[in-house]
Amino acid sequence: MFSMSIPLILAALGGVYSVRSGIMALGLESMILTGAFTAAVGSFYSGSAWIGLLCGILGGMIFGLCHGLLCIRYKVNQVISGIGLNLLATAASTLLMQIIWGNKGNSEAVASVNTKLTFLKDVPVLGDIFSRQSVLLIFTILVCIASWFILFKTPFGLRLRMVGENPKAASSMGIPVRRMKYIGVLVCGALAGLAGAYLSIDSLNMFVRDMSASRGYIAIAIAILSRYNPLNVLLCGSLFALCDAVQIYVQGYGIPSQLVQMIPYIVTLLVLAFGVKNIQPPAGVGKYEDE
Amino acid sequence: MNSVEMIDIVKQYPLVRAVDHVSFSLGQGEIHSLLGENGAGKSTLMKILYGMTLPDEGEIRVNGEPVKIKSPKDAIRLGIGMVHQHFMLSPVMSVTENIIVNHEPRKGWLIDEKKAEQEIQALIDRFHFNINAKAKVQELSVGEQQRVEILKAIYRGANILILDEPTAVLTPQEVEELFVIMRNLKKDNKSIIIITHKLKETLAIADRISVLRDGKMVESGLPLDNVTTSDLAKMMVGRDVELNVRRENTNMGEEFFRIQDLKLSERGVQVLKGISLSIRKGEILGVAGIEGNGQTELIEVLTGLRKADSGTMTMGTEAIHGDAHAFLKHKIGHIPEDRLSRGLVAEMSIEDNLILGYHDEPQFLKQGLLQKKNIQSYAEEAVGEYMIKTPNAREFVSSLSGGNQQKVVIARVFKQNPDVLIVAQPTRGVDVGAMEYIHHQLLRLRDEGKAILLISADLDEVRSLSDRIAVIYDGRIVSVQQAEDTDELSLGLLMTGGKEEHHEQAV
Amino acid sequence: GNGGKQGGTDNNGGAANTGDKQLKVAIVLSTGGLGDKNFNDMSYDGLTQAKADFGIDFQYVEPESASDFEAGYRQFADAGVYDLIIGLATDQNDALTAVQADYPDQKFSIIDSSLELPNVSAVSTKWQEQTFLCGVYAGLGTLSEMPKANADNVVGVILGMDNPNLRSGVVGFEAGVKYVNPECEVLTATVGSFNDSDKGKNIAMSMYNKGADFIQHIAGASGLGVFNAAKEADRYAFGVGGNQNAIEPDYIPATSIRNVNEMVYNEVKALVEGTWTEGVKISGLKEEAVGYSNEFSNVEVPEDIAAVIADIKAKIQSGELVICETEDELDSWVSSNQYTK
Amino acid sequence: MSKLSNRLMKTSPIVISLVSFVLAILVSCVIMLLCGYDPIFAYSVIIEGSLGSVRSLTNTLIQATPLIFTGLAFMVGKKATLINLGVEGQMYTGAMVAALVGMTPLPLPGILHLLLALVCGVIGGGLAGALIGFLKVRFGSNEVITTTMTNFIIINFCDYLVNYPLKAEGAVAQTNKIVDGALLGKMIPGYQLTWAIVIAVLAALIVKFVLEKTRFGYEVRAVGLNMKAAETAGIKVGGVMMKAMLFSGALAGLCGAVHVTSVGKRFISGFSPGYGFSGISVAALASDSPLGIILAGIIFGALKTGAMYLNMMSQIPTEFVSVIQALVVIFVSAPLLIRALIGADRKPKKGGRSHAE
Ligand SMILES: Nc1ncnc2c1ncn2[C@@H]1O[C@H](COP(=O)(O)OP(=O)(O)OP(=O)(O)O)[C@@H](O)[C@H]1O
Ligand SMILES: Nc1ncnc2c1ncn2[C@@H]1O[C@H](COP(=O)(O)OP(=O)(O)OP(=O)(O)O)[C@@H](O)[C@H]1O
Ligand SMILES: [Mg+2]
Ligand SMILES: [Mg+2]
Repeated sequence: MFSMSIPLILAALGGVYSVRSGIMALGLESMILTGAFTAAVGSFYSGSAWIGLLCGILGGMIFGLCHGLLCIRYKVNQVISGIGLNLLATAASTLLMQIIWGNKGNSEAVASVNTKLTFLKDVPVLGDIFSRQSVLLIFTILVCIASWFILFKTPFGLRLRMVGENPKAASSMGIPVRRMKYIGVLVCGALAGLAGAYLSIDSLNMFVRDMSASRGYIAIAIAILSRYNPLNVLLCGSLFALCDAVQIYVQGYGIPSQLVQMIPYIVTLLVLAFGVKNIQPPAGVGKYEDE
Repeated sequence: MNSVEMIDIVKQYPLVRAVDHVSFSLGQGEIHSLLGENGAGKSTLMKILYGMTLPDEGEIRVNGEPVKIKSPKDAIRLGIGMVHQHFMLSPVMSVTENIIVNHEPRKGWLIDEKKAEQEIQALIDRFHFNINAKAKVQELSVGEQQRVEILKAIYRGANILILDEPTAVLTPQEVEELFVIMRNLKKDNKSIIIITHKLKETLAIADRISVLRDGKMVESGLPLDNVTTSDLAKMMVGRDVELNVRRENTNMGEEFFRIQDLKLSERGVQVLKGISLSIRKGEILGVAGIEGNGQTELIEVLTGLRKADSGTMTMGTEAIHGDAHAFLKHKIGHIPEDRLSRGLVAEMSIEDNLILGYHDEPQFLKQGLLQKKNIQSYAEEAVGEYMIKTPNAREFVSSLSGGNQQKVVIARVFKQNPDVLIVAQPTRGVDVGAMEYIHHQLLRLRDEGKAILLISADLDEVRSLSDRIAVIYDGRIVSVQQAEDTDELSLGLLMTGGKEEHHEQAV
Repeated sequence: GNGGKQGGTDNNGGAANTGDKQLKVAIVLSTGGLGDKNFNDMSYDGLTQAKADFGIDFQYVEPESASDFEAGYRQFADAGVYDLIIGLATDQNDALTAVQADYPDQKFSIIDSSLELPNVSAVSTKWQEQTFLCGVYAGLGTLSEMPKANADNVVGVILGMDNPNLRSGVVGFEAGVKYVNPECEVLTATVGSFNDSDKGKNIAMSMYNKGADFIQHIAGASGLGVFNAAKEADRYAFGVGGNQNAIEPDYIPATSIRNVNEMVYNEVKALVEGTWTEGVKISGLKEEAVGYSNEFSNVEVPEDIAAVIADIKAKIQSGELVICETEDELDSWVSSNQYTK
Repeated sequence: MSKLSNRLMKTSPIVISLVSFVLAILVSCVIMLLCGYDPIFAYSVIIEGSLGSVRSLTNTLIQATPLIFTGLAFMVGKKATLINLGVEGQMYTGAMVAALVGMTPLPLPGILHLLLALVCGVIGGGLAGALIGFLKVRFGSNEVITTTMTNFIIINFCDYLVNYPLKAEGAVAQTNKIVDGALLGKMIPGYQLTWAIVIAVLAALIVKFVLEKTRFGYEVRAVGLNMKAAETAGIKVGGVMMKAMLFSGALAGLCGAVHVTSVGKRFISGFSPGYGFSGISVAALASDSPLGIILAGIIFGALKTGAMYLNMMSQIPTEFVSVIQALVVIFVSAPLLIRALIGADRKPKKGGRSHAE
């Protein structure tokens, strides 16, 4: 369950940075997939999973940058840009996989990070659960907490939020709006790329076509559901993963799997309808400073 | 030495040359008033100085040095601060956050929140602004938001301050307070540019004036000796303007629009505490008051945008209820207080905006289909009739200047010949020429026997147009008097809750 | 394996060679396309082999979804140059039926279907026979002394998507398990995707945590996550389709093989030799078209288990044992069929 | 100078679309060359395969049909500020409902049976869309989440239906066949093309008419561009949004219904390769113009058909065509990028009014 939440939380957190800076994050899927792919490529050529991880982050950032360039510099509709990049990432990763590994389905096995929190083994109760988790779990939790401080307690965070809320106002206060937005999408790309890298070279040891499997869209939902608050992301991401775990658990009791698989989505929908209502994105999403 | 010199500035927008070879200079320690009709290019010129818009040609010097101002950041570094005509605030953030952003007091890596709040509160207290530094901006009235805007510039310690229509939403007392601040700043050798359409204010505060007309500078740096408001108006518009439109009312009819004991609560706080008013046919009832005393809510209730908790509204003998659409169908016209957020769809054409809300009138709509031809000719007519300055009626409203945008709203409502008019801030940010026009139109409608409720923060406007004046304070009507019986001072006092409520008289 | 696809259709060269009577074959692949290391890749390999052996020329199309099957068939049939058009799987039955009506003289072969049409050769396979022997292996292995087995009497099956075809694979596996070990608990779960390896891994991990020590995946690329989980949990997982044992030879004791490549190859061979006929042909364990393979695996099969597997295989091939096909029949089948030497 | 730039700004949408299309193709040529394939050969194959014969032309139109519908569906939602990512799910609903009605033997003449199936599909899709609108209006639920979630729910549920209660005999997860009379007729005997494409074109015309000429269209625009002003003008914002979602969902439902009564002949599990999402690209290429959507749908349909032919004729992976599609979408939506690339960007940019939509 914890491991299932890692990529979702990381990507959703990326989404938070992006949306807080005023850029919708529908391209998350592409950043995750590219991150997964470049991580596998990096790991394949270098033989080092850590370099792979770095490549994954960079890969995500490249797509983040593309999204940024399109939305910020060329004022592309953010939904379209995101969807276009998702298309591109799927096609390009498959294509490159064919070129590099001569196979469109999955890559060769590459070095995998696969380091667990084994040092927690001796902690009573929790140790049993956590020692089997990836180190990225700790990282994910820390990043969420740190992000909360960054967004709500530091000058940088205040500026980023102001850019997302009202780019004209931010610009009139001398904030370099575009630069802040680029930072927003780059951080988003980095986190989503890391989420992808987790999928390909931590959880697994290869890239599989389309291995992001719609996580980008679910991450967006989690980001929204969290009201773009990193601590809530931690909560909602875990909640979603928990539902998924329950879903897996409930399977095999005679209920058709298709019905059981609806559980996490129905829960999300119910939470949305009756739990957290009227979630407003930052007012400046999709707006520019110079209009 | 001049603190600012702008030389031969040109700014071309796709369809208009907003600034046409303009030169402008601002002296050290002076208050310089920039005048001009709506759309003359005042805001554009100032945005160029503040780096929000890049000029196509021209040179800027600050303190004698040629400078390139490519962004507000450059401007801020040069000590230039600007208070914008359209607010530049984030409603969901606190007053403090809005003010300190990009200038935050720090404690290590983090913002020193305590210090920030203290500093801002001190600033607020110093200028008697009476706002809570911790409040979210969306909880503030428009007037209060204006004050936040001013604080933003002052907090940054600007030496050169640009104020683009800062007084449009302030009460006379508040304006006076602002002027005190400005004079103090001037004493500190700061230089100030102020844009205002209120000529009296110009005379009261400015040392020199410059006048823009159609993007060209027609008067540059004229000292204000022996100049009257009519002179100023003439310079701006290029003809004589009748500034005091007050005309005697000869045609007052029976009581027509009546509201009784309206109450409304918002998040547990009562914002309307039993409001009763009545308006006769052919009467303008002015409602004076400082923003935030229930005007906005009163307007919303009177136009069907919101349901009152209790109370009744009647037109003649007929009770009115329902939503905004029902109210419009009852021929209750509405001129919203904020044209950009409530009045207009900026990204639609002037044509489309002119029928907004009336688009289901048989004239424009038959069997669910829009009658393009009728709409077009109707729009052409309105553009001509209301002198809306635009190349054609298919342009987006967003390309119009503030004043012309307001004219679109006015034209839309007035042309539909409503029986009752709820008019809020009809001339906010509108130049004297247009103001004269709008005032004439209001009086014309009154003389035609309409019942008009005029809600305005501009006391002069309220006093010159209204037959009777009600004062709203803290969700109550604290006084209703014949306009002739009022004077500015006592109204001002009533508006700030200063006087006992001995004038109260339910009508 | 595959990977040697570059030698496949050599378009530019191929055009030059068509002077003599080179046979031309076309194939409409299944959704998911090449790179699935399974159905599609194996068919491709079969054709590549046929090309090498008989000098035929072949072309393929990868439909994106079921909606594209018919267009694929028509494109080939319309060209009129193909001696045989091959299709894959029952979900192409509709499309083939529609197209066949318009091209009555065109020869078609469809693999893994029992479609009866004129001029159509259908090669039908039995899912339940494909996974049965791995089921037997798991049923015996879970209580055995094999190094990665545990004392719990639990095994599992993981599906990519829940559909009738794959379910009969589950039935085969479960029947195999219970045939030799009626008390054994068989966990089943569905990933919901053929590409979600992370979820596949998580599901497998949760099964291993519940005590399973052998898991059969029928989950496409999601199955790669299952292998990874086996390695991490130090348990076993069976491959499916093409021989997957080499992926994790220490953790994959065997694969539930289906020799799609041979079926395709045999159709072409029949065409070349002039023995191609219409009608339904059954391809099961008896024909060695599906079944069990531990080639390339490093896991040593305990001798007693190997013997039982061989014995059961013989029983099926002789027709003595007939495996049930659907979930509904499973319980009664198990109660009436128990393995005895 | 300024006049020139004005003209460029004004004439741009079509020119820009064309230029960006060409550019996307050029860029993918470069990529192909880098990967060692022959782009000229590839494009000639794609063109031949999509437009070169009656067969390929009809295939192109078949592929274009669902894209036109979903493009329209997405665009209608967008006009009312709603990002309807749920087109896919709404299409599934329409397809399932239509298949159910279509496969049930009814004492009706075929054409009426067909009509009934289509109408039920439209209603099904419309209701699925209206549900999103309802959640938005009633609970303020962000439609990006609700559509994403309902997609998963609907698709899973349909999958359940075809795997269990509605499963046809045999080993495939699909419903029974729609009765012959209730299938859309073929336009040309021997070809797969049915009257579906005509329905799609009609739908585009209707959408155009509704958006431009009717009260509903006007209100959608007002709500889409300034909700508060629309509210002030007495327009029932919630109602308009609901109606827009109903309309959008209905178009998606029609897409599904038309698909099962033409190409599909029944509801088959996984029949859609993501038509709903392709609609977003189609709407983008068409810059949200209904007639443009017809053209954009055909262009994407041609690319897809061409891709299949390319697949047949060569070693070049079909993913190239997906790359081209993605590049088209990106370039088309980035007129400023195109201007920068073709150097029409000398002067204006800052403050210039963004191109009319
Ligand atoms: N972003 C823009 N795009 C196109 N035209 C613009 C833009 N901003 C302003 N204009 C035009 O430039 C001219 C000058 O506008 P500006 O806002 O400077 O007028 P102003 O003098 O401030 O008027 P007001 O008193 O109404 O505020 C107007 O005709 C306006 O329509
Ligand atoms: N659409 C698909 N995409 C990817 N993998 C698939 C798909 N369908 C089946 N598989 C996988 O292919 C592997 C081999 O099964 P096979 O290809 O024989 O099943 P199938 O495609 O369902 O064929 P059939 O329907 O005729 O039984 C399995 O692991 C299965 O999970
Ligand atoms: Mg202005
Ligand atoms: Mg065991």
